Formats: sequence, structure tokens, C-alpha cells
Amino acid sequence: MADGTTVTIDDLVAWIHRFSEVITEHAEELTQLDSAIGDADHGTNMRRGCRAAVEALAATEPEDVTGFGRAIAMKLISTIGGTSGPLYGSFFLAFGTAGGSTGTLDAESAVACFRAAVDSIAARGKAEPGDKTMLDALEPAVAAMEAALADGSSLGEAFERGTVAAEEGMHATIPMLARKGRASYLGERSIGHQDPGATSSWLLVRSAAETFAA
Amino acid sequence: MADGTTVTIDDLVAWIHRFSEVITEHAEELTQLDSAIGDADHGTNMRRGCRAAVEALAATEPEDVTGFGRAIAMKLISTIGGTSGPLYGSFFLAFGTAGGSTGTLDAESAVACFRAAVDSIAARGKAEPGDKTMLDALEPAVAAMEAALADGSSLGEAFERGTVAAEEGMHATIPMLARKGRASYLGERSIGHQDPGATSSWLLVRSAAETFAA
Amino acid sequence: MKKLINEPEDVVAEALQGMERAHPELRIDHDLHVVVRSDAPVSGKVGIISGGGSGHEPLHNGFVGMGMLDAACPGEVFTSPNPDQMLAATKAVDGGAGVLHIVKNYTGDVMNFEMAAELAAADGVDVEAVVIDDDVAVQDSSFTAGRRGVGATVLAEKICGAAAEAGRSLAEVKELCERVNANGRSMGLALTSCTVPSAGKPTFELGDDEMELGIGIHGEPGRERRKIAPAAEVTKALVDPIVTDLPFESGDKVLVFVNSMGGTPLIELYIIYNEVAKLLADRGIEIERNLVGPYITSLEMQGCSVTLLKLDDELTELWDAPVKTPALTWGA
Amino acid sequence: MKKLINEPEDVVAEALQGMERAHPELRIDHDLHVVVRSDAPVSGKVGIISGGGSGHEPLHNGFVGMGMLDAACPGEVFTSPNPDQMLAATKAVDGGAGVLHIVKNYTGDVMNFEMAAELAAADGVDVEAVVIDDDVAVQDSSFTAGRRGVGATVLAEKICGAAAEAGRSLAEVKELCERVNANGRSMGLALTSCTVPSAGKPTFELGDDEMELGIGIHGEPGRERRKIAPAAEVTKALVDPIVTDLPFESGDKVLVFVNSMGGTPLIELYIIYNEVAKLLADRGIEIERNLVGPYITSLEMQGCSVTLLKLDDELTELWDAPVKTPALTWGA
Ligand SMILES: Nc1ncnc2c1ncn2[C@@H]1O[C@H](COP(=O)(O)OP(=O)(O)O)[C@@H](O)[C@H]1O
Ligand SMILES: Nc1ncnc2c1ncn2[C@@H]1O[C@H](COP(=O)(O)OP(=O)(O)O)[C@@H](O)[C@H]1O
Ligand SMILES: [Mg+2]
Ligand SMILES: [Mg+2]
Ligand SMILES: [Mg+2]
Ligand SMILES: [Mg+2]
Repeated sequence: MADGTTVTIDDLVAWIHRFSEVITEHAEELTQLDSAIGDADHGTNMRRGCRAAVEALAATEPEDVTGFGRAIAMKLISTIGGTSGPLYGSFFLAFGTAGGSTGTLDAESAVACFRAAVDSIAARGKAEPGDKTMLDALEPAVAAMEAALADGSSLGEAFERGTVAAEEGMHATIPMLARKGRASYLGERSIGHQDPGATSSWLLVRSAAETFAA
Repeated sequence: MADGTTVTIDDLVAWIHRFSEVITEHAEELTQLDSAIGDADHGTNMRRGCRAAVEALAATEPEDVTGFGRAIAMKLISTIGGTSGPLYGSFFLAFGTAGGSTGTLDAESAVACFRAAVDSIAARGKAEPGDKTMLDALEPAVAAMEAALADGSSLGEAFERGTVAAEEGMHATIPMLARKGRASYLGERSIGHQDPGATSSWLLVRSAAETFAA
Repeated sequence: MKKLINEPEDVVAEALQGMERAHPELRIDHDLHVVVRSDAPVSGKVGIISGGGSGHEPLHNGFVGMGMLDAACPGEVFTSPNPDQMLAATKAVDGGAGVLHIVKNYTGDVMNFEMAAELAAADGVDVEAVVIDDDVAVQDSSFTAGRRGVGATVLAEKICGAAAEAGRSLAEVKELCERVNANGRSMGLALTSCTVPSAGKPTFELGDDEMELGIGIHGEPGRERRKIAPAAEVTKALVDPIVTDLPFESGDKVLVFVNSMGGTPLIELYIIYNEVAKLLADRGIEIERNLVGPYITSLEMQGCSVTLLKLDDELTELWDAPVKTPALTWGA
Repeated sequence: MKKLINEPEDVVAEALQGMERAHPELRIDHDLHVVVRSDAPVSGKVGIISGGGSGHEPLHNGFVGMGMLDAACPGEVFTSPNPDQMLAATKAVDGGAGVLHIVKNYTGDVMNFEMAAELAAADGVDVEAVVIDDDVAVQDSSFTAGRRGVGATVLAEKICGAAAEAGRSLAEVKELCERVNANGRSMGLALTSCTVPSAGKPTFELGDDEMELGIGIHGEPGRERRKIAPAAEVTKALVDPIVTDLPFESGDKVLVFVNSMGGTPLIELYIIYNEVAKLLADRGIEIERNLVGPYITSLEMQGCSVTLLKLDDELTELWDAPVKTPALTWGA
């Protein structure tokens, strides 16, 4: 049970369970968003990947943060496919590597893991904030977390402020003209639609807050 | 100009012109009827054939009834295709043969030509009245013409009674279960639809009456 | 109506122009609408022609070439060609060994081919005709137009073409065609209607959850309207009547032909083929050969048909023989 | 949704089962979803693999066989396959001469193939990759995802397959693939949307008189929505941007590939081909070879794409070389 000050392996596992729940709840909506500016599979892809990740965790309980990150990354990469497979895969791979061979993360190291994870999505996808991608939710989220810690906020508060920022970033994708991913093929016609990946990324941050802050 | 007692080559030519007019007017309706129990081409087929027949007559004015029948038959066969091409083709071939090398037909011979024409459709198509085909309009029509002459009616009256019988026969196809042609593939589902060929046959008789009786 | 066409009345003519430009190995008469393999007549070889309404592509034009048809006569969309076309085709492919007319059993096709055969005979050409009627959806009876000719036509054209190429006599090729017809059975279904270009609207209306079972290849409604169902169920509804009709029995070796009506993509055909294979395995029927794809279609109609042909060694050998046409090519 | 399927999530798996039953010459891994020609690895021969989302059939599975692909990795419908599939395929076809990955330019495909290449390299396999991006509908820029890979992929797979079969080195085959991409351009349009099985409803809505111009192959809307128009006009809207982009010039010899998006029948493709031929003749561009049919599709979408490839003698010779796959066969 999370205490709002540290993140244990159990919390990380709980995070993935929660993420899988909300993705399943929002799968149709995500696919709907992807229909407008993509190829109508983001919800299906994410649901398939999250379910596999949950099953993987059931099979083998990870021993440390690195093991957790690697396990989730491998599962997502090998079950999601598409664009979000490799991207969310690198997210968790980097998250684990940054966390190292420990079983608990304090506020600073938890946010540091998140920063490393977000940076690796940027590195793999070569996208920048403003390109209408996941990064438009993730980058503001991690920045908000970092700012929160600087103000001396708690881990829980940091992730809550990260969630708010992620949601704002997600809405901010609506007026953007896509420069990366499938939506970029639409040119001007990509304007006026919320990015599906930014939406699943908001859910990722939100489910972390819900589990870590509780 | 028809005098209502004999049929000249000009009358026969006028008959084809009139038939072509009414077929063009009813083409969509005929195709519609063929959509319900066939393959949605009867109107298009008949319009194509009639136009070609009219052009043929413009090119070479036939000298006698035989020449008229052969010219129309050849044109219809080589332009309509489908089922109605050969059937209406044999109709005119037989009509001409029965008429012989004369330029005028009196009431008896005109009706005799019609009888030969209808019989040749029956022979070629191996259909009987009640099979939901052209014959269900043509057979009653020619029978009514023969009866009319027996009662001493004029040529004009005979063709007018033939037209009434053809129209009744056409309507009578609605409750019939098709045993010949494409509609037969529908089995029970052919019931409740008017037969497209019976409809064009009614127009054939009617346009004869309009030209011969006038 | 949404189609990649110009004027509806020019559809057949322009498609033939496109075919000629794409396939120099074909000789096309644009006045009469006759498609002939450019090396015809092949002297001493039985000529094989077929024809019918257009809208079933690649049937028949796409099957003209070495090892299959010598000529095809395309009519207007869903309208039988006329005797002039058939006569011209017959004469163009007569290499002295006679000509076989492969005719699908539709009143119009049969009557027009009969007239053409009479005219050709009058011109001294030795003509035989075989009428294909493999559609089990229609109950046969001498009082009706009988069964429609559908999928077995493709198989008959391939097998007779190979036999003719091998130098068989007209009588032998005719017998093989009759054998294919006697041992072939088909049934089809539609998920959507199709639109005849000159008609401009769908031939029939179908609800979002409905399908037409027992259709032909002219966009006509089928014998029965049903609720759509999973592929397994749908396939059973096609295969059971086929198998029980001939009947196909345990130990029989068959060719399975899963055909798209035009608008159904390959990925779905393979799902249907998978179901057919399972159903036949349950009955101990062995699949020796197969053909999967859009080969005898109804314009853009979504749906499929299944054809089974009971094989013997001779039919299998002729099926495997080389063929080189726009739509079917192997071994050459 | 009207499709001949069972459960939407089983579409890819069951289609692969059907393919295996229909094509014993293919070896299929049903856990990973990898389709391999049964004689792989051909020792000393460069292995060629491709892959991408399913729903484009026959691409890529239908092109596995002698003279074309050694293996294909089908993902879920419109979803890039994952590195595990690609790694397994790469190892299965490595005959010691290295393996070429032919990748369509989509972010997901590119990233997954990159990961697979890294893993294969780590396992000591010599891997090269070429990314195909021939779609002129998308304006190229280093700040975007760039152009999509579409029709030229089919031509690259055929030509590289022939080169590998002829014993060319990995470097030579890679150069040929780059040459096809550099000299190939495509553009497509949709008359209807398609329905992703798992989504259950059409990806986009289109009015009865509307078409989408500049579409890709994933059922996504195009660059522009227009009123439907006659084939001549529509073809010009596809051909002009292609010709001006490369540019294709008078005297150039080209291969013309007119492709159905899945639901458009052959008769319409020949009408489009006829228009393409006329437009190219006006510009003095000579058609040396052509391919007409449904080869790279978007499920049941109605529409078409046109691809032009500027040929040189080497490309023409490799195009003509024998090929024997489920979807493309000649000379063998
Ligand atoms: N280069 C990129 N960097 C970061 N995110 C990206 C990039 N390209 C696409 N995305 C994200 O991926 C999402 C689409 O994911 P998904 O639909 O699963 O994959 P695909 O586009 O291959 O179907 C987009 O909404 C966008 O947020
Ligand atoms: N065996 C037959 N005898 C007489 N008339 C027939 C026969 N078969 C069909 N018909 C007539 O032909 C009509 C259909 O003509 P049409 O649509 O032009 O030909 P197709 O059925 O070949 O498309 C039917 O409505 C019917 O009246
Ligand atoms: Mg997507
Ligand atoms: Mg009709
Ligand atoms: Mg017809
Ligand atoms: Mg996708």
C-alpha cells in the first residue's frame, strides 16, 4: 500500500494494473480519436499491450525497478507493435534503468525515473513538444513534477500536479498541426483533433498518481 | 398515314418508331422492374435495341414485310443481347416471314403475322403462359385480336382489344411464380413483382395499336 | 453511384481499351467486342471460347491466353453478348479442329450461343457447346430455367484450355467440360448489393445486419435473406448444400475454389477458406488443389462463393498444366 | 460491420491458418505470426523480408516465395508487427549472405524494424534496411514523419527478390531497392472508407458524392476531400502530381501499376489504366511494363492508387524474371 512518500515494487505493479484498467475503460475512445487522425487502432493496441503486461507481472514478480521496467518494456514492445509499442517500451526500459537495482524509490528518484523515461520517448521518436504526440502530455507532466519537488511538495503532490499538466498538455494537442506520426499525413486536416497518444499518456501519468499518492 | 383497315410498310416503320419512343420513356421503369426479380438491365437493353432498329430503318427503307421483319430482327439480336434480344428478334423474324413479300397487310394477315411472331417467341424460349414472361402479355393479346376479328371487328379494334388483353396479362404476372428466365432463380420470392418482359411486350402491342388504328 | 468510370454506357468499351493497352498479347475487336489471343487460330488445336455479360471480371476476358480460352465475348454489364460476337470469335479461333463454346446457363446466354452455333455450323465450322449449371442454390427442374452457371465455369475454362493445348480432340475436350460440370458444385452469398452502371443505384437493398444467401453473379437477390453470422456459420451454409448435392463423400479428392464477389478482400477469403478446409476435413474429403481470389465477380459486390470440384487424376493433371493469361498464370 | 470473419481479434490468426492450408509451400509460425518460404534459408542467397500491419493483402504474405520475399511479418490490422517477429523472420531466412529489410515509411514500422535490426546484428546477422517512401500525396520534410511507403513497395519486393534469386550481394540488392524507391512514385484515392475489424465502424464518413484524394493504405483520410468526378479527371488528379514530382519526362520508360484499394473491381481498374496510358502518351512517356489488380490494399476500401516506376534495362530484366508466390506468379 502506497504511503505517498515512497514508491515500492508493489506500487509500480499496482500502477500497471491501474493503467491497464483505465486503458481498457478508454479503449474505444482512444480508437475513436485515432480514427479521426490515424488508423483507428490506438485503443486496441494499448489494451492488448496492457493486458499482456499485467499477465507478465502475474507470472513473475519483479525484484527491482530495473527488472520491473525491463519486464514491462519487453511485453509492450512484443504485444503492442505499431508506434506506441516501441515508444512506451522505451519509456519503461529507461524508467527501470534509471531506477536501478533497488526496491523502493523516494520522491526525487521516482521523478528522475519519469524524466529518463520521457526523454527516451523523445529520443526514440525524434519528436518535440508541439508536434502533436505523446510528448505533449508527458513533457509538461514531468516538468510539473520536477517543479513540485523544487517547491518541496510531496511525491503524491508532485504526481498530482503532473497529472493536471498532462491533461492540459493533452487538450493543448487539439489545435496543433501534427508534424510526427500518422496524423502528420493529414497536414492542415490534423488541426482540431486531440492526439490519441497524448491521451493514453495522460492516463499513464494519472494512474501513477492514483497509485503512488494513495 | 394508317387508315385503320390495312397496315403498310410505313405503318410498320411508324410502329417501330413509336415502340422506340415508349421504350425510351419507360426504360427506367423497366430496369426498375428487372432490379426486383432480375439483373437491372431490361430497360437499358430494350432502349439500346430500339434505337439501333430506328437507325437501321433510317438507313434502308424495307421493301416488303419480310424485309422489314428481317431488318428489325437482325438489329435487335445484334444490339440487345441478353434474353430479350433473341426473343424479340425471333418475334420480328417470324412476323416478316409470315407477312411475305407484300407491302400491305389486311386485318387477317396482320393478326396472322402477330400470331406467328408470338408463337416463335414461345418456340425459342420454351415458355408457356403462366411462366411469368413476355408470353403472359403476348399470348392473351394475340388471342384477343383473333377473337376480335372473328366478331367482325376492324383491324384497329382488334389491336385495341389486344392492347387491353396485353395490359391485363402484364398485371396478371404479378402474383405468378416465375418458372422461366432469371426471375425463376428467386423461387417464391419472384411472387408479387410485375415481369419486366411482359411490360415491354405490352408496350409493343400498344404502340402497334396506336399506329395501326390511328 | 460511386465508381471509377466515365460514362456508364462506355464502361465495357473503355475497359476493353485498357485491357488492350495493358495486354498486347490480346487482340481486341472494339466494334464487336471480341477478345482473342493474338496467336489465334492455333492450327490443329481445338478453339475454346466463352462469353457472357460483363461485370464478372476477370471472367472471361482475363482468361484469354495460352492454356485457357482462345477468345471471349463480353456483353454489356450483366447482359449476354450477341450471336455476331460469338460467331466472329468462333471463326477467329477455328484452327481446323473445331470450336467449343463454354456457356453459362442463363436463358440469354444459351439462346445467343445457340444462334451463333447455328450460324457457325452454316459456315462449316465444327462447333460443340457445353452449358455449365453448377449453382446448387437453384433447384433444378426441366420446367424452369434450371441452375445457373457460376464458379465451375472458371475451372472448366482452365481444364478444357489445357486439354486443347495438349492437342485433345473436340469430342475429348467437350467430354472434359461436361465432366467438370458434372463434378462441380457452387454456392454464393452477398453482404452487399452491387450497382449496375446504367441503372445507377444498387440492384437491391440490404439491411446492415442482413445477407443474401444463394445469389448468382448478376447482382440479383438470392434465394433467402438471413442475418449476418460468423464466418464459420456462413461457410457451413455454403458448403453443406454443395456437399450433399453431388454428393461429395469421404475419400473424395477435391479442388476448392473460394471466390470473392468483387468487393470482399483476400484476408476474408482466407478466413473462409480456413473454415471450408475444416468442414471438409470433418467429412474426410481431401483438398488436392485450391484457388482463392476474385475470379468470377459481380462488380463491386461484397460476398463470396465456394465451388468444389471432385478431381480425378486427369482433371488434376490438366489443372496443373501451364497457363498464361492476364488473370491466371503458372508454369509459363 | 459486415465482414466474412469470426471474432475481430482472430482475423489475422485465422487468415494465416487459411493461408497455410491453401499454400503448403509456406511455413507459418502461428505464435509469432511469421510467414516463411518453406525452402528458407536458401544458403548463399540474400534473404529478403518485409512486414507491416495486416489489411493490405496480398501484401506482404502473398509475396512470399521464389523470386520475391523469403519471409513476411504480418502485424495486427494496420498495426506494425513487433521486433520479435522481425527477428525470427530475419534469422529464418539468413542464408549467410545477409538479410534485407524492406520497410514502408511509417513511424511504427520504422522503429520496430530498427529494433529488430539491432537485435539481429547483435546475433551476428548482416542486416540492411531500405525504407520505402513513394507517396507524393505527402509533402516530404525532415521535420515530419515524411512520405508514406505505398505501391512502390510491391515493385521493390519483386525486383529485389529477383536480384537475390540471381545471387546478387546484399549491397547490390540494397542498391536496387533504393533505386526502385528513388524512381517510383505513387498516389491514391478512396471512394469509400474501410472498417478496421476491432473498431467495428468505418474509419471516416464520406458523402455519396465525395472522395478522399491522397490517401495512404491504412484507411486514414487523405489530404483533401473532393467531389467525385469521371475517371479521366480522377486519373489526372493522381497522375499529374506523380509525373511532376520525380519528374517523369518524355522518353522515359516506365512500369505502370494500377492498384485496387480492395473493394474496386478489375473492370474499373482497366478504365483507370486506359486513362493513365492516354495521359502518359500525351507526355511522351513510354509504358514498358504494367501491373493491374489488387496488390496493396486497405481492407475492403473502394478506390485505387497509381504507381509509376522509371525503368532501366536492369530493373526491367529483374521485373521479368520468374516469380512464384501465392499472389504473383510468372515464368515459373
Ligand atoms: N515520432 C513520435 N514520437 C512520439 N510519439 C509519436 C510519434 N509518432 C506517433 N506518436 C504517437 O503515437 C500515437 C499513435 O499510436 P498508435 O495508433 O498505437 O500507432 P500507429 O500510429 O502506428 O497506428 C500518436 O497519437 C502519437 O501520440
Ligand atoms: N424462356 C423465356 N421465354 C420468354 N420470355 C422470357 C424467357 N426468359 C426470360 N424471358 C423474358 O425476358 C425478360 C428479361 O429480359 P432481359 O432483362 O432483357 O434479359 P436478361 O434476363 O438476360 O437480363 C423477362 O422479364 C421475361 O419476360
Ligand atoms: Mg494508430
Ligand atoms: Mg435483365
Ligand atoms: Mg441481363
Ligand atoms: Mg496502426
